[in-house]
Amino acid sequence: MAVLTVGVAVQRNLFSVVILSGIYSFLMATVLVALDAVDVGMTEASVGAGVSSVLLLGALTLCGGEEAKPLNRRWLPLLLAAVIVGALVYGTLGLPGFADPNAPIHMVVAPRYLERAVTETGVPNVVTAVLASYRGYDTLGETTVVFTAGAGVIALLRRRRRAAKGAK
Amino acid sequence: MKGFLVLRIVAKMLIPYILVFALYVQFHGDYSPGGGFQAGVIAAAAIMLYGLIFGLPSARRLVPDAVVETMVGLGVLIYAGVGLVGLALGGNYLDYFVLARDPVAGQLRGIFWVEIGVAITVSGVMLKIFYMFAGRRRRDDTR
Amino acid sequence: MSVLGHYNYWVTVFLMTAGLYIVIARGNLVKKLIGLSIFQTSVYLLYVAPGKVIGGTAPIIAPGYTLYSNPLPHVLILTAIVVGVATLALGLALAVRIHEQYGSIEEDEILAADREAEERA
Amino acid sequence: MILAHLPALEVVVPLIAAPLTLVLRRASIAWALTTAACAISFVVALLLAVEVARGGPISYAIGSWAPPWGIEYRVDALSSFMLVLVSGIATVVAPYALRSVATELRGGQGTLLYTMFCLCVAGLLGMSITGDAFNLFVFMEIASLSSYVLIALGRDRRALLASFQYLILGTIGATFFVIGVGLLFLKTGTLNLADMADRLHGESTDRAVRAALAFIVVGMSLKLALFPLHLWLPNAYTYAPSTVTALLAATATKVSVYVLMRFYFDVFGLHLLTRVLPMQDILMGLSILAIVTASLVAVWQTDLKRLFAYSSVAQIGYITLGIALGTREGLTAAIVHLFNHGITKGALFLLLGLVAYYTGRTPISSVRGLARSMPLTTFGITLAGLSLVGVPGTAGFVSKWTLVLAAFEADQWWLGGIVVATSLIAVAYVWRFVEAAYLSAPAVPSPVPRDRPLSMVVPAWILVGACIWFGFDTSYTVDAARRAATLLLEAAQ
Repeated sequence: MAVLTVGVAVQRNLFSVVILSGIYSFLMATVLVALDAVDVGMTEASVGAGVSSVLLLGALTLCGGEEAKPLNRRWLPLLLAAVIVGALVYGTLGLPGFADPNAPIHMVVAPRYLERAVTETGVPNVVTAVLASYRGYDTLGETTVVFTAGAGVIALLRRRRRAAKGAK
Repeated sequence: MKGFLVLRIVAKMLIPYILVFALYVQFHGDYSPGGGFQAGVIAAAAIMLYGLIFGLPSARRLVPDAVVETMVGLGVLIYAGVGLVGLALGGNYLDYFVLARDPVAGQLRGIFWVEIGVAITVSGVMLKIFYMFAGRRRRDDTR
Repeated sequence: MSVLGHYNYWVTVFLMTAGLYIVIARGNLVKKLIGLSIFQTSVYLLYVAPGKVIGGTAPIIAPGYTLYSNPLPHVLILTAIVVGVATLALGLALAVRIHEQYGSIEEDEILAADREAEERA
Repeated sequence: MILAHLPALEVVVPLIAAPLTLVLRRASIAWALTTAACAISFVVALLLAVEVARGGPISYAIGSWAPPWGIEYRVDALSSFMLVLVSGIATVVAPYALRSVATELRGGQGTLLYTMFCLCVAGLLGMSITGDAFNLFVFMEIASLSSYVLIALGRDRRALLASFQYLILGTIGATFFVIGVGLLFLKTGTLNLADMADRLHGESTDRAVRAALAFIVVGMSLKLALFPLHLWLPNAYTYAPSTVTALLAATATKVSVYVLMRFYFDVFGLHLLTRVLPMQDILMGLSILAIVTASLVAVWQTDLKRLFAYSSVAQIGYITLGIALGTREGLTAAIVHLFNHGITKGALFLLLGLVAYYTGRTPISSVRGLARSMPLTTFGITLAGLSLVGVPGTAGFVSKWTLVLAAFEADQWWLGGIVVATSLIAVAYVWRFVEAAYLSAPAVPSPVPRDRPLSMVVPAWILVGACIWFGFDTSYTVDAARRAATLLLEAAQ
């Protein structure tokens, strides 16, 4: 995945960049499934590798696919990136290690979901139960985000001819 | 791409299955991975495939713009509406317990409708965005 | 608290940094958006990886399994993915409009065009 | 029965109005719906404020799942204050949109502007009311995505680029926020803010918590345009449609400030902020830089909207300065200024929109001799400008006075000096408008404007009136702010 990311950074032909990022998404999906996040993996595969790639390709056919030479001010971004690495490494060292079953995230809220979701909601897929019921309001928000994007794209790309008709 | 007979036949055979798969993902989401969002994406993908192979105008005939735009709004309305029904029946907002006499059945009913709302909005938005992007290119070509 | 035990975080950190670097360093608008989505993707790992329990299985309750991975991060990340793609769609729509208006999606070319227009005005 | 559900209705009403506007299609219906939804929200917000003042914080469990398992809506003194500000401004701005949008936008986009308007208001209200860290993020995205679109709808093509830049920076900010929340989540295992605060209590040496603080502060600073992360703001405010500028300038950055305060004091606590990390000192330094630099930059601007956009960056500096003091008076000043600056900027941009309605654009040269053709509007802008400077008798004076008092009380008398000195710079940039409008002869004798749409004039003057009203009557603003500040500090101990 790291290799792909570097590829994305270096490659200047945008079509190959899109393909690379599609592969990247697939890898990410695989990793997610390996981490037991099947729902997330499935979504990432369909959204990251599918929808995003289609969108990007669609946009590229409208905008042209070659990237111009980058500017010569690479040090500032690198510096910024380094600062963030520092902060994150610093921060994550304070976190529980990988797959530690006693980590706080397994102790506080999650057990109730796992133990009682079936009896409380009747849905064995706990992800669905949490998504649609316990944190259903987040999902309403999420749907609204999708709606916002859809309406936003309509607002931005609606053709002038139709716009003129709407004014009458 | 309209000339490729094989493509057209394969697509015709494939699209119904994709749609059925979308329905499976939608309604089997309680037991296996998946749910409204994924189902919406898959269903939209089926129509997009149709549009890619048979041309945008025929996809637009199949699922007209007006329908798509209504879908975009309708899904959110269904979702938010479920919440309001919960309110009307004496619960808190988005309370599914009150939707049926048995609380668990109420939960199931609530989740069912909510997921349908998600699926409708998601597939509507995806399709709409596809139409928008694809429609733009068409206009540029004719210039 | 071994360094190896934090392997998952290192991956996250690398992806995050690379994504952010692309966003800031590149002038092409579409490339910026791709970088942005990589940057967002890295967050998925930050959330999901710690939710894994060794020997656990996907959080779908079924007879025969007792140990499940944590479902909550999954739910959050599903939402995050959706937010990510929504942002991407909007960003691309903007890029398309910018391309129509300026004939370019390179940031410096666009800025140059603006300066020119201002000088003429 | 309905009274118990006010917290949910507050956000859900504009949220439902948004898809309705899209489905119903007609711009006039959309406008009516938007205005009605905002008005209902405003009434609900007022009722909530009364309720909170009487009975203390309200907690509302969405879906009847008790927090921390479900999502909690939590209304306390501070959040109800924000709700009143956001929904109030929205209610005033929405009627204004009718004529302004009709002239500034192409027909078909008008409806969608209202859709986005509703979404933006719903998002901002959701951010203010929620008690759940991740839910906050979701609503932040609703608010930001819709504001990107709103800005991009501006007439000038530069609006597109401004919106794109905002999209990039805004998304980086939001992602930083999510990283911070993620770190806290991994540390505490909960997403409920109150629960999180309990579990973190006394935890100030932990690395993850410190990193989370850094990420959340940087992320929110991007959103609230704290100097030097303000780069997206001037362009965005300049090229957005007038209505949008007024709405965003008066509310969006303010809600981000609110979120910052919420995390700062409720979740992290003062101990971490002052003794372990020098956060307060950094914030103070940046605030002073913001005030001085942005005010100076504002003086040299040639476009009025951009001038006042830079002044916004400076004014945000005053707010964060109050936060950086970390005392009860300092916080009170910050919250009061949040409110007062919101109404002042709202009034200014609405009036500028009125100018743009007649002249088309807003470079300073276009308002030369404006006092003759539009005496009332000019007078209004001048009044709002005075409030920006902080002249006694205006809302701006109240907040600056509180801030200076807070500085003295904290034995930082030099800060008071800075506040007074920088107000003089504000005089300079407001003077540029006054000079052009009153003292210059119009370049071309401008015709007397055709009509004066009441739907635009009245909202603008309501806000100008509010600037004056809250300059004299401080019982609502200062008292409510002091209550909120006290609560925050209690939580932070």
